[in-house]
Amino acid sequence: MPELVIANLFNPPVLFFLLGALAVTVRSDLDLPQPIPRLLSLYLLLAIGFKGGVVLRQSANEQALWALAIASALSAVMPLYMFWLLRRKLDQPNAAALAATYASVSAVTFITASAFLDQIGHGYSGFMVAGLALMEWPAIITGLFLARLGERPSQNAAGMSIAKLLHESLTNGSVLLLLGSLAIGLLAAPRAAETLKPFTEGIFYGALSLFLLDMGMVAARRADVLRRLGLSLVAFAIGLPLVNAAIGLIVARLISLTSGDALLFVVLCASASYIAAPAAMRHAVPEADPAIYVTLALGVTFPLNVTVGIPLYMSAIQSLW
Amino acid sequence: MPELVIANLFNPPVLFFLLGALAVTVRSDLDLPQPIPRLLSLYLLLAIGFKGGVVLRQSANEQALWALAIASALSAVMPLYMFWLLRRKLDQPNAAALAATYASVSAVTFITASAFLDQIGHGYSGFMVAGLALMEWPAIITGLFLARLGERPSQNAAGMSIAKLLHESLTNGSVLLLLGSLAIGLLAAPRAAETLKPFTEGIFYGALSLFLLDMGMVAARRADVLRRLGLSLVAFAIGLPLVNAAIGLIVARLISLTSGDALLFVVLCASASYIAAPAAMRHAVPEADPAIYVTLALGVTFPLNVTVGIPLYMSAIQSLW
Amino acid sequence: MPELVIANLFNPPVLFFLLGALAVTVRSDLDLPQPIPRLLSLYLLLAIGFKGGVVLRQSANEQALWALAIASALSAVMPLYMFWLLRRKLDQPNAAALAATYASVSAVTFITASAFLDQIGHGYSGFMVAGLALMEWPAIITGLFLARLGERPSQNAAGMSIAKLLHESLTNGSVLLLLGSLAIGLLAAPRAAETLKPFTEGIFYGALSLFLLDMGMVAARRADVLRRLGLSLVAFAIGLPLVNAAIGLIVARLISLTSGDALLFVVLCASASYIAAPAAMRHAVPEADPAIYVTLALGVTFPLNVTVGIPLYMSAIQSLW
Amino acid sequence: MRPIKRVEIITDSVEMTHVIRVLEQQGVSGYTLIDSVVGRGERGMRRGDDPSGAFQNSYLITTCEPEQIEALVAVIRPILQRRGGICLVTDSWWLRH
Amino acid sequence: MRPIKRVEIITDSVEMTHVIRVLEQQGVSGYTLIDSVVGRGERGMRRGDDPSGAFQNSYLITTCEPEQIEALVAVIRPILQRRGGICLVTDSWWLRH
Amino acid sequence: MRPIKRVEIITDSVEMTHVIRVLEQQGVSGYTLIDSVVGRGERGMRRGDDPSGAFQNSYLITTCEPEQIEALVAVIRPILQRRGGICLVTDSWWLRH
Ligand SMILES: Nc1ncnc2c1ncn2[C@@H]1O[C@H](COP(=O)(O)O)[C@@H](O)[C@H]1O
Ligand SMILES: Nc1ncnc2c1ncn2[C@@H]1O[C@H](COP(=O)(O)O)[C@@H](O)[C@H]1O
Ligand SMILES: Nc1ncnc2c1ncn2[C@@H]1O[C@H](COP(=O)(O)O)[C@@H](O)[C@H]1O
Ligand code: NA
Ligand code: NA
Ligand code: NA
Repeated sequence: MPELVIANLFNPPVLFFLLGALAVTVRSDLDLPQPIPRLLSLYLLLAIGFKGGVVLRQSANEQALWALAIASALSAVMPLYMFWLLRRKLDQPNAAALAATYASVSAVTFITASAFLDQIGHGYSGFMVAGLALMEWPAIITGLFLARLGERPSQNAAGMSIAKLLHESLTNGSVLLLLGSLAIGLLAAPRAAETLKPFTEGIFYGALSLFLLDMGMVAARRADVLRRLGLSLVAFAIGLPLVNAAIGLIVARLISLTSGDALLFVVLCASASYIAAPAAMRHAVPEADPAIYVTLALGVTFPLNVTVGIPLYMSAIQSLW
Repeated sequence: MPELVIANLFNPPVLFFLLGALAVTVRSDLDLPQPIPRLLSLYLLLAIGFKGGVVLRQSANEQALWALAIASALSAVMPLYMFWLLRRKLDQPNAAALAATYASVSAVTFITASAFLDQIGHGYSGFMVAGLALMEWPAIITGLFLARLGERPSQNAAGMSIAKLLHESLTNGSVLLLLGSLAIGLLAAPRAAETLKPFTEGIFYGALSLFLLDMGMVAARRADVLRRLGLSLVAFAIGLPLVNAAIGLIVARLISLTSGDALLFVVLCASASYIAAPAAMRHAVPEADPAIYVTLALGVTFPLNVTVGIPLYMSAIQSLW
Repeated sequence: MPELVIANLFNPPVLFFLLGALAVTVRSDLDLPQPIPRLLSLYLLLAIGFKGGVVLRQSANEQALWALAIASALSAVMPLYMFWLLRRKLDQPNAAALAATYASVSAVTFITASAFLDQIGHGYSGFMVAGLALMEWPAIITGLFLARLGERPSQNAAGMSIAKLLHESLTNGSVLLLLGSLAIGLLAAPRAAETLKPFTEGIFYGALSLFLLDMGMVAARRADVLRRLGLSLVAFAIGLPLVNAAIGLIVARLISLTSGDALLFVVLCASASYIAAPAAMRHAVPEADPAIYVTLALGVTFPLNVTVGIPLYMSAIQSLW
Repeated sequence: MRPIKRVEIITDSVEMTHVIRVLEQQGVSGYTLIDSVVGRGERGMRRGDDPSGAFQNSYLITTCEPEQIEALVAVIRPILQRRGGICLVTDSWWLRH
Repeated sequence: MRPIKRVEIITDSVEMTHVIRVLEQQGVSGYTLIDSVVGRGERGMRRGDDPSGAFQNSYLITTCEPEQIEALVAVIRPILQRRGGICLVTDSWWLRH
Repeated sequence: MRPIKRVEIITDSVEMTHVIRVLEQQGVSGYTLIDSVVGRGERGMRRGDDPSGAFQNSYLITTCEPEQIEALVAVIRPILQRRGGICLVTDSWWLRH
């Protein structure tokens, strides 16, 4: 485990994340103004989707489809237990939004985990990218049901119908780009896939490093909001990913994923969405406060996962597989 | 022909174009805010110009110079027949601006065609990039003459002198960057050209894919303006490129271009400018409405060419050469 | 010497610099809107820092540490003689700010010089990147002392304490990113360094070319301010780099740098800062006019160094080493 | 030139699409939008730096006839109440072209 | 503080260089420009998303002395007539420094 | 709606952090910032194109109570005197939510 933590921490993308956090801490004027971060995140989604599609074409099999179906179902039920827990501290809309956020997934955490596997020379298959896409929205739908639980239909004037929400979450820019790139990777001729490699793979780690530099700054800037939110919510933001990772670990073992795929799956379970789910929640559950669900996902859970979470989950897998 | 269409459609850049159009159609919030598209288009012009210059240095010959002179002349006379046709539907300034737009050329269509040739493993020479630069402005000059035809000199207070227009179209950012990069590619030492390759060639298809993703969105967003313009103008925007492609085909055969160069030349004839010519027309013919000439070029002709035009022209060439 | 000038001028990044200057001169509308230049400059700092760190890890030795200490000291004392000279023409704050600017260093000039060495196939070691970071701020501190010389403490209400200034210059975005990337390069596992190569080295010359295209435009746009500043200041902006280069040459010889490292060191001495030093001076010496110190550094000294300075210094080194 | 009410609204980017829909229903003749501005208000600093856009503001300028303003204000107020942001109304003159 | 006319103009980016030339001829003391804003008006949606910049607006703020405003309006009007866009004039106070 | 002073300040980006600090000390309820605008004034053209940001302007909008304005102006004036830029104050109405 310690050597995995070190291997991860000496991974340049993670170091750049820490550099970004440092920059904010020492009040540097370092800044990546918009739309640079947007460009990098679109690039990362395109690249990971395309790569996943290319690999999926070669390696799709029945077991993978089963795994994806189970991942999807897991994302749909996970909000339930978290909602029940969170209701002790939060009102209904906020508990529902937070549960949805944590049951949904973070693409960049996934990408960092696959970079980690690359660094330690550990294989994994492409189909988990599809999992990334498929675990995004069931949690969102469940979250919306929870937010409306017990509500009279007439009240939700500000809210949205399920059909609208499904549309919203499937047409969310990141989801669409990821799914679209996956499909394009699946369809592309091998020769074409080869010519895209310098773009989708060559500069990938560099772009990830630059993006994580920015994410380090963004996460660190949320620190003062964190103080306002209080310790018990921060404890949730540390505890929930660990519990979710444990759930993911058990499921991965039951469906006999390889250890590389298991890590990616566990990371999906442990990660919290800070793009698609918050975007959907803001539309669909306007009563919930993004200062809570975005700040915890971005300011606590994301840093936790990319720095110590990934190697922790990997060492758990190594001792169980 | 069908297999060429499929080869082109399964070309990732074209698929990303369709993905962009899909994103607008399903009302996704996917967006590449400025200046990301600007960065990509500057990059593409720099890369195609530089590559063209490097190849030109190795392969310039008399036949190529002749071909370029003829291409240039063709661009100067093509507006005439289109103006005559378009006057049936449009007033003088709009007919002139549209004729100039369609006789001028689209760099990105050209780039997509060269990517298509790369994909099907078909060779072509570098000098057609010079054609891209040389076919841009003669059409613009002719267009201006047509716009002023029969006008008393005193009227054109709002207009521009030919010298000013020539200056305008040669110093247009895209034209200057393309010509400048071509010159730099010509001058650069072979060793230097080699060190630029990962930039100008390695990531080229990826950047093209990302740019076409945006172009797909831009083109699809013009759909409602298209409806307003009416069917006969849309018919023009479909018919003119086909006629121009046929003209290009005949000329290419007469001057015995190789089949790869012939495709690029035909694509130049068939494509409509949506950067340099519109920019010049807006300054020089302010009475013409960009909602007409930009929308038809961008919303109809460009999608037509990149999806079915390129393989169609190629199959025609394959059956004639 | 002439063949070195030509080798440098036919170096694509330098040609793109000239193309940018040309674009402004012919009043082209070519433009790289923000934050494109910002993205490129952040990228260049990250890449040069990381590469330097990786090389430093392999090649750090005692002599290098000595050289860095001397470089740092030199940057601290150089403002003194320049201040004494500049006081003949300028008031105290402006003379101090200008002296600090010219004793500090320009990262992009350094990068262009290392690209030049790559082009002519001349080796150099990584530790000079550390010099780039270490020569940045001593000059700034000295400059501030000079600006305050003879001032009663009560007057500097608008100014800053030394501690604040040191903080300011070490947390300047560019300095932090450069130092941080250097540290990450030092720490990164060799395997990780390898996976970043296509990003930090592959596309490096291309990104430098695009950035210098913009810098050419920025420098040329300052031409009208230059006219206002008058000839004697322009003479300073030409003369000081040459004197500083000569000083650097002597020092480099005394401490027996290799010829490649000597060029980089001389270029650091000859170059004037147009990012970190101006940024610090604006905060710390608000009475000084950035139209003077930025314009001379950016509009005269930078173009001079990248076009003829680098090959000039190299030929001097070749005849002395 | 004729008198007109200049209305400017700064609020959540996500809410702005809603604002625009409401303005169009009220029949405003046009509007201008700056997509992303930084701001501070009751909800603290909003930089637009997070990837979901949850902390991004947009800035909108529109105009309306003096007699229209009451109706406009009535539909804008509930949106700002729910989501925060500000709306300023200023007397101006419009250069009719 | 002294009274001043605050003038804001939103029109085609391509036309803005023309507007600025005309303002400088009128001797305005300065101006501020936002290069690219999104807008909707008589000519429909203008997002600035097309590569030629044909559908891009710019937003300019300037000031002029109250007695200057008539002359300014007279030169701005024909430009807006030809190309569209709006011009608003507001009474303000200028903090003289 | 209640009357309010709309204050807009355009000055050096580097000075803007100073301006904001001063505004917060005066207790303004909020502000909105556009980070980078192009401008021309006494110090010539400022495009924000140089890498140090020395020629970059920012544009800030804030509001204050009518009775607060004198105090605000008193603290803003010395900053603009030192560094240039403009400050306009306009009478507006605030849609209280
Ligand atoms: N007094 C004010 N002046 C200018 N902008 C304001 C003011 N108050 C709020 N804003 C803007 O409105 C946004 C949302 O405000 P709030 O909901 O109060 O946090 C802020 O981020 C600012 O951009
Ligand atoms: N009433 C309005 N309020 C604010 N901006 C407007 C208004 N009308 C037009 N505009 C702006 O002016 C641009 C050009 O207007 P038009 O020529 O009417 O299409 C639009 O795209 C908007 O940005
Ligand atoms: N009359 C004006 N109207 C609008 N903006 C102005 C005006 N004067 C100055 N500015 C802005 O303030 C900045 C600094 O002004 P100055 O210090 O006079 O150069 C300029 O670059 C403009 O952006
Ligand atoms: Na999760
Ligand atoms: Na054509
Ligand atoms: Na120096």
